[in-house]
Amino acid sequence: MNLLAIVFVAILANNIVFNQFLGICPYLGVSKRLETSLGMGIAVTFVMAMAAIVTWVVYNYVLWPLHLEYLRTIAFILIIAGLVQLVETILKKTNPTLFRALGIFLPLITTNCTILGVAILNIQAEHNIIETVVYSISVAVGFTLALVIMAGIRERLDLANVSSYLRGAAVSLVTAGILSLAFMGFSGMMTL
Amino acid sequence: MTTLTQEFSKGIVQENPVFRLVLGMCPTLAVTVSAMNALGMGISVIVVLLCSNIVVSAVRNVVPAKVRIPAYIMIIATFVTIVEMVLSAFAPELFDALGIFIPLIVVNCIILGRAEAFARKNTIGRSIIDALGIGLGYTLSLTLLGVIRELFGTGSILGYPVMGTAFEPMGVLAVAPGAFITLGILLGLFNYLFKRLGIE
Amino acid sequence: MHEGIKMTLVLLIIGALCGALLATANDVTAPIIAANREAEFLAALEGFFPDVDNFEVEGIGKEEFYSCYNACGDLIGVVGQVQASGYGGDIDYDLAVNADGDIVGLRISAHGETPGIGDVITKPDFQDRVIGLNYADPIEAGVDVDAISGATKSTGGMLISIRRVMDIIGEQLLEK
Amino acid sequence: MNVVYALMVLGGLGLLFGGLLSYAAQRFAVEEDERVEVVADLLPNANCGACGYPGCINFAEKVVAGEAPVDSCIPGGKAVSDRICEVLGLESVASDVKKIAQVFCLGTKDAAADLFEYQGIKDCKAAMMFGDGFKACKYGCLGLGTCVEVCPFDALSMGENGLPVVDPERCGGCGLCAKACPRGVIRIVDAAPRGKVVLCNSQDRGRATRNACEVGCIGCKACVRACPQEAVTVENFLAYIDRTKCNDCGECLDVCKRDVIKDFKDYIKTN
Repeated sequence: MNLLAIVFVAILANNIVFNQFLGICPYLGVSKRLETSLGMGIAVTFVMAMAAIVTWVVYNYVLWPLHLEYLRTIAFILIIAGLVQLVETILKKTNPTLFRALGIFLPLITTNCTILGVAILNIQAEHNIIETVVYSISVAVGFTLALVIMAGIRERLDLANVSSYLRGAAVSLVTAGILSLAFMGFSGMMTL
Repeated sequence: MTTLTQEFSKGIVQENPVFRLVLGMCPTLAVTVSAMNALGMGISVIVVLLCSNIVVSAVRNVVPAKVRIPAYIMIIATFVTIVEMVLSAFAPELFDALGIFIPLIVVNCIILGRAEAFARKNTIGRSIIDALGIGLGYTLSLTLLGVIRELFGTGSILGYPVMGTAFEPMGVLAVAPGAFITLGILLGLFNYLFKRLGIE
Repeated sequence: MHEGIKMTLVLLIIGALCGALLATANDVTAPIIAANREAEFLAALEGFFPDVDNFEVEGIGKEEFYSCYNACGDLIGVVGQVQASGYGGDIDYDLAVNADGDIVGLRISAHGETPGIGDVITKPDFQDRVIGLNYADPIEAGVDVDAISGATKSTGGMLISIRRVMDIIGEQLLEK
Repeated sequence: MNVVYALMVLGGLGLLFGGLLSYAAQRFAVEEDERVEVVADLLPNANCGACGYPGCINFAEKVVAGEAPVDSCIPGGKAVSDRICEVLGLESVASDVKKIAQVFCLGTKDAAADLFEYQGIKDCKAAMMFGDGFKACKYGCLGLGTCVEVCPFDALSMGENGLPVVDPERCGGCGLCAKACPRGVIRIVDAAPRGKVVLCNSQDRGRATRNACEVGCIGCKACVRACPQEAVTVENFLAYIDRTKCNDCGECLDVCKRDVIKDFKDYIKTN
């Protein structure tokens, strides 16, 4: 499977947010402002890449040989939660401003379905280590792309006269629907 | 202290996880292609939420704050895997329908959200009631969305064609964009209803 | 330091407890799940060949081919658990070919085709076009089996994959 | 047998991450005065900036470090600063002056005439870019709700007549709305419910105000002459009542032909 196809499919054709419905909670929550979206995107990319490598190694060298595949979910989520807590502690010391800007959304990365989703998809697609890393980073870039596009639109949405009932999450969901319609255009171009 | 009935009813109306707290969006959007899936997902979330709330509030004083999240998520993951095993052993067709979404119940923001926001601070009794209330609220909202998307998307309810042959099903509802737009409009509708009924 | 030890200890205990609980749960449910899977596939086989008695499995790559024998041991057909690449990703399907090479059955088990357009492959009017073809005839989109307009990627992908699978099954039939 | 394996694998992972996290907790420990956490919880956490510090956490750190006066959290008022004093062991110094926002304009949609119909972005600052706003009166409220958006306490809501309404319970007098209003229609005043007030911001001459709005102050000085306490002064054709001197006698209210002088206490919630 050539890597370019993986990158294209992960970012555009099968975008994790618009086509696979993963990571919607932080997507709706964080994409209010551009800076926090980028900060969250970078943090998710970092954690997703690290988590993908560690989960791939643990699955193929520990769980698979011992026939403990059913421990896959719990082992992965423990690794992800541990990594996020680690990133949180380190970030709090090294870069307090980004830490405060991300605020609640850093621990929320643990419950971010994309990271566990990607870890599981990597195993299901039987990627080797290079494909796993490339796929995870491209998915994270796709997630950040979706986040940044949404943040750009939402900042203008706040000034448009949206009816008071549709303000906030409702209008962002409808916008996400239209964006997802646009992203569907890519799906026919190339498949894995 | 809020009374027990309030604790239960708040999960369905005031703090409805889907329409008020806007949590647990990923499975809400993806599974509600059909009412049957939505119901199956709702019930498995209730079971997992109930067990996890009980255990989390049982160990709440033992777990040090720094490792709170990894510990709780491991408890939740255990229950989810058990539900996964039980479902694939005893209800295979529901298991096939729910596909990747059963493992994702682990990261369903609602369960960790309730563990973090509620079970960690309350007694086991209250946590049970909260779990039932929020779980029921979640299932009702999911089923409502499932019925709407299935009715207009494929012209049937629970699999039985209802809308007659002349009805041209709106395919978009069965696909990703439809889910986003339907839920967005439903959220708006509920905001209007809540405002009109004066529920803060 | 005390805080650190307590943290590690708690995670260790919870991890160990959860591991043990899951392992026992798995020991209980694993056989039942395996039995379910077995029964499910046997039912599918019987759907294609009612008088199947036992079968041999032969795996090629990710795909598996089951040669079915009736009670008196002669080969009645081969069922392939195979994949095609459609518009929305991989399509998993089973293809049943009887002893003299005619396609007897086609069952789509999992697909990501767009509902309402690509999922025509699960509908009879596509599947009937393929039933009855022999592995000797050239199965090409448009030549003898016209792909359904509007869903050319899905149906076309299926036809190409059926052609490939027929070649493999063809060789297997000749060997037996 | 595989129960033991599972036990070891998960236990091992738990041990690995437990150790890693506890090491990280030490290695990257941020020495934080836990009193900051306590004080931060007391604050309204609206990050309104009225105390002059960017956000409540920042203010909490400065207060605990002793660099910021305890009572500078205006929305919190006396209640919050007393509790902070208890936590930090200082004696309470806060004066009980509660501040509140007041809208100095009665120019509703029908009272104040429009120059042209504005269909741009629903934001007063944006509207000001088009010839200083679509209303004939260049000092009155545009009613596009920038103040409502910016209020961290949801104390402001837009009335049907196009003028913002202040909710006295929620408003902490932080002044964000006053800063946000491009025309200075909203000002922060003493919340004590006494005295009369001139609800207008227009410094146009009499004839210009009369054309622009039915309820604008034209600076005729009738109230100045009528007031026994000399509490009223007129500057740039706009009357101003000093509520500390005003004894609520109501002379100015009766004599004002433009009906622009109101009772302070009943005008907060109702307009």
